[in-house]
Amino acid sequence: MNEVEHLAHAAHESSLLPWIILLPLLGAILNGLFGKRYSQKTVSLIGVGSVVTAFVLSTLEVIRLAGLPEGDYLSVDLWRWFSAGELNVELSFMIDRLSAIMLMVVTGVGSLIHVFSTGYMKTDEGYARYFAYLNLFMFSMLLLILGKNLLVLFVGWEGVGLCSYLLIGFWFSDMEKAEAGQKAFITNRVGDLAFLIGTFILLFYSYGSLDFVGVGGAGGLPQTAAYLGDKAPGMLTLVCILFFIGATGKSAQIPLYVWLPDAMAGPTPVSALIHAATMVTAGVYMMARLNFMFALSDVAMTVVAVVGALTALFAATIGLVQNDIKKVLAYSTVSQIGFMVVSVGVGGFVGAIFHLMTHAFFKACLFLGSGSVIHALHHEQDIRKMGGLKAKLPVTRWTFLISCLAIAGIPFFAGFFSKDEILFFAATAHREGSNPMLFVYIVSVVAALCTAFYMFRLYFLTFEGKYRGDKHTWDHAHEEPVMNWPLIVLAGLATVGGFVGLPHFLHAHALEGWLEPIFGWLYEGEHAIFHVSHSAGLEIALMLGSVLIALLGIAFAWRLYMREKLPEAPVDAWWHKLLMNKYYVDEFYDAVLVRPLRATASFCHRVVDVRIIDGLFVRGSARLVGAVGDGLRFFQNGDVQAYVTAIVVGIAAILVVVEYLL
Amino acid sequence: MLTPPLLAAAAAPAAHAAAQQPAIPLSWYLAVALILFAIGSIGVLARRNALTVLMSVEIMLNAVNLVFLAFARFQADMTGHVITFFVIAVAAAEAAVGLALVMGLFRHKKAVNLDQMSALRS
Amino acid sequence: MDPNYAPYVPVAVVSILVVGLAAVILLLNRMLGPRRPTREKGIPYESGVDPVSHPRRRFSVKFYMTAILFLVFDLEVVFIYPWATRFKAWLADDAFAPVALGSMLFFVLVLALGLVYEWKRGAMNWE
Amino acid sequence: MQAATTTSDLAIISPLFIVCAMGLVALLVAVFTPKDSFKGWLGYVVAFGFALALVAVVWLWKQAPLTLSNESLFFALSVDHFGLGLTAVILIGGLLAALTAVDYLPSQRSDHGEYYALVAFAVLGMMAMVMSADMLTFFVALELMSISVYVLAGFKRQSAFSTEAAMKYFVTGSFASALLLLGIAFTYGATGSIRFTEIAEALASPQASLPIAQFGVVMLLAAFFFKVAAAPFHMWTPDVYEGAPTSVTALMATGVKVAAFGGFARMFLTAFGDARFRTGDLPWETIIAIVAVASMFAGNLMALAQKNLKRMLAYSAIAHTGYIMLAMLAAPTSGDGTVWLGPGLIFYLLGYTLASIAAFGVASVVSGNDVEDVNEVAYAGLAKRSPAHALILAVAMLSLLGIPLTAGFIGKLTIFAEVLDGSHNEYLWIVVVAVINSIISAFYYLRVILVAYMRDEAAERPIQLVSSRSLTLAAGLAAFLTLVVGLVPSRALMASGKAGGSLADSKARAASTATVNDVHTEADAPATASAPKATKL
Repeated sequence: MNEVEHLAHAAHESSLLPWIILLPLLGAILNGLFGKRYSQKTVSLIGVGSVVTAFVLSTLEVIRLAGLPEGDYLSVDLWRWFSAGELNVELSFMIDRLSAIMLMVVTGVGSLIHVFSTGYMKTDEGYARYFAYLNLFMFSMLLLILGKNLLVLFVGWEGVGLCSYLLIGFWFSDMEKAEAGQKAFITNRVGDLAFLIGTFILLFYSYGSLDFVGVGGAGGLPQTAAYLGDKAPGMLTLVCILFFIGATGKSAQIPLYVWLPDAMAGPTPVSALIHAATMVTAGVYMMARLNFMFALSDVAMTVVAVVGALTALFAATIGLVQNDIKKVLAYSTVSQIGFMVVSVGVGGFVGAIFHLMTHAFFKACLFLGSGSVIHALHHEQDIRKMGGLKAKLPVTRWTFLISCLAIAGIPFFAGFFSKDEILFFAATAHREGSNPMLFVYIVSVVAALCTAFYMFRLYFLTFEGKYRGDKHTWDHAHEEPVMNWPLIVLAGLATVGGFVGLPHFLHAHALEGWLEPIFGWLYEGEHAIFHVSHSAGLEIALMLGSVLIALLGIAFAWRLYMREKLPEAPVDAWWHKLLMNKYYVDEFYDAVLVRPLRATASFCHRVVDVRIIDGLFVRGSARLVGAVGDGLRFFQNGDVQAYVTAIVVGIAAILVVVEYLL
Repeated sequence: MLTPPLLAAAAAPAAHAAAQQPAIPLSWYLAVALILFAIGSIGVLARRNALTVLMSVEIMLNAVNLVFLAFARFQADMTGHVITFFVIAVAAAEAAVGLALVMGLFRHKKAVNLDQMSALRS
Repeated sequence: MDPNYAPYVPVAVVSILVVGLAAVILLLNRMLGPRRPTREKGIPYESGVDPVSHPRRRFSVKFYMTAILFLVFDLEVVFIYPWATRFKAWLADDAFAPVALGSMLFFVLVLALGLVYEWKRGAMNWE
Repeated sequence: MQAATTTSDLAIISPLFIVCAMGLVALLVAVFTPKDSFKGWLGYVVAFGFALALVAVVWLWKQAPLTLSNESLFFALSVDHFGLGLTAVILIGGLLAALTAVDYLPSQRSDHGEYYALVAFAVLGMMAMVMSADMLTFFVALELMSISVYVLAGFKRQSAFSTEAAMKYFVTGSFASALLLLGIAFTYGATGSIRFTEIAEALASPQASLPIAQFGVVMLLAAFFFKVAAAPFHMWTPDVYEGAPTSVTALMATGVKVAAFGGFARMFLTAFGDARFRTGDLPWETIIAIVAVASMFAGNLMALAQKNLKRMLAYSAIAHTGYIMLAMLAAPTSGDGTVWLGPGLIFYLLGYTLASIAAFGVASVVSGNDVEDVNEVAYAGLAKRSPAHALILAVAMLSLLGIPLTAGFIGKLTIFAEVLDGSHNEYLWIVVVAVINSIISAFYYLRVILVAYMRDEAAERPIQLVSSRSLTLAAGLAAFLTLVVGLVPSRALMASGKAGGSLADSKARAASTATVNDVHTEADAPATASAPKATKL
């Protein structure tokens, strides 16, 4: 039964690994505690330097990893963190072929965004604090992706959440206005709750460790998952769903996506780093990490796929009508992560990671581009007041265009390959004895159409046509050289990044080969779970179809927005209202969740505590006792005596329980 | 060999104790003690004057002393008596601190009523 | 007579004697003594303090202080007295005698330190 | 067993002795130094005394369990790993709490030397509480602690709040003492003994009067629930924590709580630990389960609404009481009725002590000069004014919340795992409730961090910070240790496990020494503190 040898690989000690993680922490501590005393130059040197060094070290380690026998991984066990009974949890990290990709993306994109930030935040008084938070985020994110077991991953999971709140609220000087942070906070707590409960269940069934890889095929989570799949499939499904709920919180999926668009309140580089490239994809990474568990639960996978597809469509339709440049990108992010989740749900883990990577490139580029625009226009974010910016911001314009082409899925840009991989899996992947989820495929295709449309709507309205804002701003609009370089690098990656995953019929899918030791068993060999079509014709047909879809969307946007007079928004149409108001989800949550919660809290305080406990039980019973003791003096008890009365009532309750109820 | 000096004859056999049961049954002592304890509790719960509350606590402690003595007597065991001494001493210390606190309260409020202390609340 | 009550006969005799003697002395005083009553002589306690006044009248905090100190120090006798009754028996045990004496000395030492503290703090001064 | 070994007895009780002597010294020094001179150095002296006692505890730990040759002491004190371990936690808490007072008290215009004497006496009482082997020792120790803390709570005499807090604590506390005594009296009546081990034996015999014992146990429970601040016996907590001087609150949140839990666990597991009583005739385990849930909800829900940091921490303390009580549900029992504790309880108390000291330390720093109210304004934007203090506060909040890499996380995890394991899933629901509650608690803990890091104090009333090296040192050390214990918890966990496990030996020890002629060795009692085995389904 519990044979998981197909997931077992050898470990190699890595001495550089701890430094990759510690450097950003060091930077955060230095800038956080002493940043006020440093010059801006020193702060930048520490902040950027620590991350760039981590990137260089990561590159060295990944090169080393590539030289190892296929499937082996680098790891370091710092020390035994704690042990409870037979459960041993080590403070340990690993770079395997999956985390290597994340590591390169996070440190690489992270470095670029740090560089970009030195320009973007130049005039901000909280410069050192900003870099301290950003470095702390990098540290947490590295914990998350390099953690060798679920608990270390959870440390990072909580850490990135905390940094995210700190950075969302970076510019808010008082809590009342920082509602965005609060919202992110509350929705993420829901996700974390599910994550924690899932962890506890796994803890309970664990074979002495919560490692993602077992030693010699035994122990670790793979064996737990195998055991659960064998003996308690219901429990396995429950655990998967709980972890998926955790992922919906962090990765902004239905129903917990509402925080992400509001999180755009933070500085734009933060949006690029945290809310586009890295943190929000943590949920997808976590599910890929736990592929050996998710793959075993048919029900959970179906839920994942359907939720992902619905999110992709839902967010894309909202993106159609948004007028805030960052809001459009935010909904686009939600939608794109929906694609990745679809991919996980249909068994295309490689596709999910592939899209995660390409998305990190082009979406970071888009966000940084929007940051460049916002910076140039003195914090104007309404695309109705932009236009014609290609004249003022040439670098931004070209990089933005490239990224738009990539996200829309125009051939040979990065997004084309990764999105097609996902759609191909959605259309053909299936388990033994069941059919591909065509519903998911169709919904995804519609979402892709919307994506192409709204991205080019955004591009046309921002960079083409005539400028529609005030003259003064236009005259001062310019690009910061230091901010251009990251854009160019990211745009380059968005252009060529897709070639690591050429279509299957070419048999040159480098990424799939790279990840073969981790995901390969799902498709081939005796443990195989998913079956994918190998028909080259079908693949080409699907590909042509999605290119057509993308072109259709772009053409539609061209028709509507590439002209002198912009179309009047059909503000009275019911669908427009619905979309403008984001399907009234916020209002729905407000009515169904937030207000009742708040009401319950205040009810507890005012009614339950003050009236019922204090008034009825405490005072009331005090009066009763008082009436017995001294019939005349009903109304004489102060607060202390109410407390004592509570004690007496408590004893009475215990006696009743002991005597009559047990 | 290991008989503690103060707590000598601690574990007397129950049968031995039963032979010399006094005329008044144990339950009567306990009833009186519990009534006293209840009177004390009601005093703490219902009386407004801090000094009265203090006295009520003393009544409660003495009620417990009665319980100890009753049990000690009926089990022919010294432990209960010894405890009573300790309780008396502790009660004195408590009363001393209590009186000092009442004086402190009086300094601030010019009164010694408990219902005047409600500045601290949620 | 119930033999159970035999031991209490001397107690009864003493009680009767005490009450009787007190009554006789009072009676003699009443009959023999000269009587020239004044107001001052009529009050129960003659040391210049008016015993009858408003019950809510404040009196000095010093009274509390003295009462508290008396209470605390007076009560220590509940530990010293039982110890004293047993001490002679313990003296016989060579090994235990130092412990018995030592613990009581420590107890008294702590009390004495308390007294020093109290004295130095001025709790003994009436003014 | 000869009295000739008196010296070694003195060595065994040396931690108690050192602390007592330190208290007396502080008392005398206080009265012989000029009235208006700085008394803070006494804080260092007392802290040094605590450190010395800590050294003695560590020294004794290696030889434990120790047997006192003097019979009175033998029956009164158990100097085993449990007692020594908790004593160490108490001493750490007391040491750091004493350091927080050094500069805080002058800032509150309450710099009197007696403070440190009272702290020493309170700590002495706490230490005796966790080592006590019979009800009488326990009662006297508890009163020594309580009476000292009543006075400490009202130490800021010119403050109406402080006096009110002391008075409230006194009234409720003395009521609870009376309940405790009543409980002791009835237990004594039912069993004819006040020694924990003998009570257990007597209860097992058929002559025991269970209804009387039951009444006694309920009263004891009520008294302990009061001392550990469990709902609905908790209502004094917020008022007293808020009104008392912050350095005293720090002591109350740490030492008092540790001592109360230590005494609670030892008394109930040793005297009433038999499985027959825990869920059967004296169903204290079930009561604890209910009260734990009530405490978690009462504490966490009320904490949400608090603006005052001290008051919020008071409610959070109530919630933590709920978590800690779970550890007692999980006490493993072997076949012959021997009961012991896993590492959860003691480890959690250690983590909680450290985090509380850090939190209250920062609360002292921001409570300015003679300011009563530690509301949000006081620590808003602390990260800009004093990054070190903000960091300490953040670490404390994260640990209280139970974020990984802090001691609080390991503590929660250990307790939850123990409960699942010890109850064979029967209490799964309670763990779910506890996890939900710790999620609720995130709202108010992280809010503190957000306020300290995100709010701009420029527009607010700037509050002068108490500049104090000792205060920062104590809070910083506590925060640092929180992280250390969170990162490298294995030694502390092992020691906690050893301490909890030593409860199992008390029965064997009593049986082998009390009746010399009738030595029956308890071979099957778990001699070492083996942690519970992970359940495999």
